[in-house]
Amino acid sequence: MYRSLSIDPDKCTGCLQCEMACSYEYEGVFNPAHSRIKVFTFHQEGRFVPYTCTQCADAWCQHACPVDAIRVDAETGAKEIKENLCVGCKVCTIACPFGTVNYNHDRGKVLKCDLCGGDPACARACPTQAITYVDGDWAGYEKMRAWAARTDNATHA
Amino acid sequence: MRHVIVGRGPAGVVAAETLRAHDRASEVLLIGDEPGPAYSRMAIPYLLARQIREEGTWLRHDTTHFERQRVGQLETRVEALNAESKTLALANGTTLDYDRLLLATGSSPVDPPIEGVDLPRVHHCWTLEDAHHIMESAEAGSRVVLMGAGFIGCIIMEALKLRGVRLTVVEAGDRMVPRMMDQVAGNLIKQWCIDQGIEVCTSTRITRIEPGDEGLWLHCEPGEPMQADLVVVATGVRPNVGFLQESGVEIGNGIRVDAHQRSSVDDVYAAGDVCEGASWQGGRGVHAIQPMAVETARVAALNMVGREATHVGSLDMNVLDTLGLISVSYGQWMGVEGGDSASLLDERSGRYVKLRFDGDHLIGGITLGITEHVGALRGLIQSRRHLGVWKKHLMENPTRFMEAWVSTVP
Amino acid sequence: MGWQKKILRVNLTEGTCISEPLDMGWANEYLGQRGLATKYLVEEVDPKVDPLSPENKLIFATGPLTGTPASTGARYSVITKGALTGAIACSNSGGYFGAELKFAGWDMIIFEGCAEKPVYLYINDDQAELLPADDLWGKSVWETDEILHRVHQDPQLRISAIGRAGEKGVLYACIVNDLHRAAGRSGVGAVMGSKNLKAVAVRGTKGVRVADPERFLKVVAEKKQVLAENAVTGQGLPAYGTQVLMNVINELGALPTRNARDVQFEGASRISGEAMHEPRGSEQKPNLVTNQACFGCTIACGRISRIDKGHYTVVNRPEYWGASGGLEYENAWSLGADCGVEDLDALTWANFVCNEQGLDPISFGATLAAAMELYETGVITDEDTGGIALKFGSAEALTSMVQQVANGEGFGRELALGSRRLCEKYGHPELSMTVKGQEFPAYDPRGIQGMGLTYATSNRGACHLRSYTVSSEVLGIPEKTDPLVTDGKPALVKAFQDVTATVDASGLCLFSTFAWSLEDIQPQIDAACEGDWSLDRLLEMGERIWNLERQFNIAAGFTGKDDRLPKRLVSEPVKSGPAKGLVNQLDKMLPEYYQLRGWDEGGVPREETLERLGL
Amino acid sequence: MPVTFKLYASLMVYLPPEAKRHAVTLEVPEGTAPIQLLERYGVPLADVHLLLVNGVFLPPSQRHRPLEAGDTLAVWPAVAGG
Repeated sequence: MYRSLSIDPDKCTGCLQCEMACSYEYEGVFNPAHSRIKVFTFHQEGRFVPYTCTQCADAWCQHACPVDAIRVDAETGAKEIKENLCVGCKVCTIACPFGTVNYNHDRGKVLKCDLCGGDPACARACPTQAITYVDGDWAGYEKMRAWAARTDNATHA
Repeated sequence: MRHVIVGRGPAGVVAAETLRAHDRASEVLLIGDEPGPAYSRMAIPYLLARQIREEGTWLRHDTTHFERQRVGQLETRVEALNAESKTLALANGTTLDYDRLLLATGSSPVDPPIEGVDLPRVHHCWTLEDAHHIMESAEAGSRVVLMGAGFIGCIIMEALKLRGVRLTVVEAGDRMVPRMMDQVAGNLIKQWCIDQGIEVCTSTRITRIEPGDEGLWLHCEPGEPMQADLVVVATGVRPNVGFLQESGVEIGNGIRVDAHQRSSVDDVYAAGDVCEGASWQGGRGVHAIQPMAVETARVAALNMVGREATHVGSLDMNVLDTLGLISVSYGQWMGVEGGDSASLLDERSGRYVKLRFDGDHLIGGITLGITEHVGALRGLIQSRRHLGVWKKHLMENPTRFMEAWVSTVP
Repeated sequence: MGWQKKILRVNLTEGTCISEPLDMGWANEYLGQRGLATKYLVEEVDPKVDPLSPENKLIFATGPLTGTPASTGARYSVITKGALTGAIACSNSGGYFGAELKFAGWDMIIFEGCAEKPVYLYINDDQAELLPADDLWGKSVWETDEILHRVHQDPQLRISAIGRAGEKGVLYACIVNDLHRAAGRSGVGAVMGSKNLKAVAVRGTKGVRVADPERFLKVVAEKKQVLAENAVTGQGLPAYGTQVLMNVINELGALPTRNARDVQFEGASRISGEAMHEPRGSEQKPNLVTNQACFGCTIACGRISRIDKGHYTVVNRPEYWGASGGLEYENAWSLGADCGVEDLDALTWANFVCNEQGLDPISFGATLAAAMELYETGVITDEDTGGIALKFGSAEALTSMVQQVANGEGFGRELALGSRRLCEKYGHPELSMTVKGQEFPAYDPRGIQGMGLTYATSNRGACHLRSYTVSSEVLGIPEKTDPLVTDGKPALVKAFQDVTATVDASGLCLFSTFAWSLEDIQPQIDAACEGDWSLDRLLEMGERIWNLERQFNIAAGFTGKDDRLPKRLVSEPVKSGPAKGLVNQLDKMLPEYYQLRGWDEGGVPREETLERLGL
Repeated sequence: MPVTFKLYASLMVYLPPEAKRHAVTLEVPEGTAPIQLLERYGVPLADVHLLLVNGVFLPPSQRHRPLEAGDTLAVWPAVAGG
């Protein structure tokens, strides 16, 4: 079983350390605009929800990619963008129903969470354990998988 | 058991892989009529723009991929299907038996019914071969006329522009990408293209192309004739079903399939651009788009190996990058009767968002200049999420769709 | 690096937005934010100008650590000549706006002149433009925030704006960013309003770089750990926020109550941080919904509160039912104890309105407290107040007056002048609890002697955030001193003042210093910024900033005579608590303080002092 | 002798049930010291940071000093504000 990111919004304070860590990991600059994890603020409810790719088993983004630029990392199970192959067509950005694959104008490529090769920077940077990297049998992850399945076009038996 | 797949586009390749993943034993054979490795038409514009080389268009980059998957490949054309005998007549004169057959033959460009479309230097932009022709003629400074500002026309446009050509786009419809964008968005894209130095003529038809001393002459209605060194025709496509004339397979606008991607004939399935299946919003249609091609292929393949899978209808979705202005459309962006609509327009910065609702469901939308988290629109539409209080929030500010999505995640 | 090395100069009169390089010579002397922007202001603005005239400038400034993962690196400051005080104003705010400005590629924005018609500044990375704000004028901060998000179709836009208070020239109007973080004091919002500048909306996608990323990340991780392991920053502040002080300061007999007539408030526990956790009202839910961090902050002391739906302030007003920025200690004190009001939800609502309309709750509450004393002593009457009984303890008076001030109506127009002008107008200047025209905050200097010197010498008028000696005198950070004695306080105040100036200049939050000393901060600055930023250099820089601010004020016409406390604090002994019988002994501290500062008897920096500091 | 015992913030959980808000009035033997009250109610000494007797700070070294009748002992964990 792969390990996965576990997110507990109740513990999030909205500090965005995760976004800085992610963007630094990705491009060597502190730049939340290019973070692959995003914290959404529900101001009226006083709620902060970090959100990123669930690395779904049957990945829409991967299937939709016309040039084979999204690959599964054998060790982490992460769906990774191969930047040398990505042509920037953005089909994956509309195919992913979670809205977690985004286009980076500066690079002309898409970006998504790749679990940092098995040591996610966001989880390391999170001061409140709202984001942790846990064994894959974490129930919440399965819940998100189930959620993913519900949005599926093709319901498998 | 022998699975035969006709067509080596994304649908054919994904189907072959899905078959193999769920059936280690059977023979899987992939037939295509173009030379070289399986490639993606979606990538051709990037080849034209010199952003990638030909390998960059390949659907699978590992040259031993199909071998390792034990997927056989055959380069030939299928001339006819005999469903009774479960055989295919091939262009090389032989026949091929199948146990289960997937038709993923895609579509081909349609020529407008005008004089001169068969002249040299008038090309489609559909195959790698077409791309090579275009690359030969479309050099810096050359005059290029692009016929058709639909989705395909528009994705080629940037590539041509990047090659430094003097580009004129002629579209018969009253706006750019009329099947994907409403009037507001289509006009914004048009203005954007004009600002980028492209001449755009909408509501204009090319009536005749004739050779001249210095290139081609294109006669327009309305307007003066224009001169071109190269004409690229992108006026639409239609499913490749010609070889099925006598087969008994029911054809509508494409091969008619049920929710399991089965055609009207036993053991014959269809997927991708060639099939006419259920639409997400009800009714039927041909959904010639990349994400639906691979999803229908997966469903078809699963059923072919005896795993029941259902395709609950194709949701239209498109993303287009016209010289840096990115537009997205989903589902029923044109709306339904009695449904609410919310939109925001900022002409100055080229931003636009429009959401369409049916009750408190999102059923479609358009964004222009907004790329962050657009996939969530698909999530909201496809999960038929009850928006509850978020309906009101989205009516007030439709850009908040990602929040609407995240807020309803458990 | 750390800096973006770029300034946006916005001339509101001309309607121009021009990029210019940051003066790195000055950056090396003043680091950033409070220090560097003060240098620009001093160089560019005649200290004698009318704060509300086009000749005054308004600077939004970040520090080199703003927008980096250095914990608490969220801060930006607004520097100008204060509308309330006429002294140098530097109001510091957290939230997300400062970091976003940095991500867009700017260290600071200098606004000059005055727009003919209302405008707002829209910044999208390099692109900066002034856009018409006619439709926004008259709108609250919250409405403005909502409209600009919609107009620019960008949920990620960060907005800093004035509300109606700033437009109407309330002299303690503030500038509010991210809905409820504020550059609060000295009337910086009134200056913004006088320039017809409604808002600044920023979106930045360029990011921030530091000089030595590897060293920086290592030291930042270490120092975050220090904050996490410290009981105050790791546990106390996230759980109770600054509001935990309400009971402490009350118990200590240093909680100014009813315009500082008393120093203990019988209702303190009902408006305390602990009370915010208790279920109450018709919903039986606590006032506190959650804590919130500012950008990059691993402490997360911010309060997010909700008003009980059955409370009189919000019945039939669902627009106030959602969660929003809750009470901090200062606000709970000013709106609560100082006005004698102990209705937690009424205070929360008044606080919401202060955020919504851009009012400094400290000055508003303290001004109302002064008015209440004027009312109770019969100096002002129902005729003046439009029939509203301004009695100490009246929640209704509080909640109706906050609206009147924000809307520029009725007696609110008088309260909008601030406590000093109000009391002078009614012939009782001694009832104004102000220094240099600014209302003092939530520590009575008779019970905490060092705070008397802090208030008296603060360059922006009475303020706790210029040398928070409460840390030492009450909380024992870094070490405990006796709050009731004056011995050692001048040195303590000077040391706190200088360190605070350095912390402010860096872009970090002062609250980090509950766990960090300058020794913890120095390596973070040193790794982020080019050059060698030694501890000595940083300390000297703090002193340089302090003296530069002092020089501005002297040039503006302030003298040592303005370093004084309200008469009540130095002449009326307190009636209860440990400090019973005491007054603040400012006169015992001030001469020693001047001497330690290298200033003459009149409080003017001596030549040799200025020379030593390179001024 | 009567003394008032107050616990605040995270220490409130150690107050006896009869306490109102933060405070309880207790009858204790003469000579009772703050440290004994803290121990009696199980307040973890490591968490005791700010200890005021009648509003006056009591340094850790003096926690053994007996209280007097009518004294108020107020105790906080490490806190700060601003």
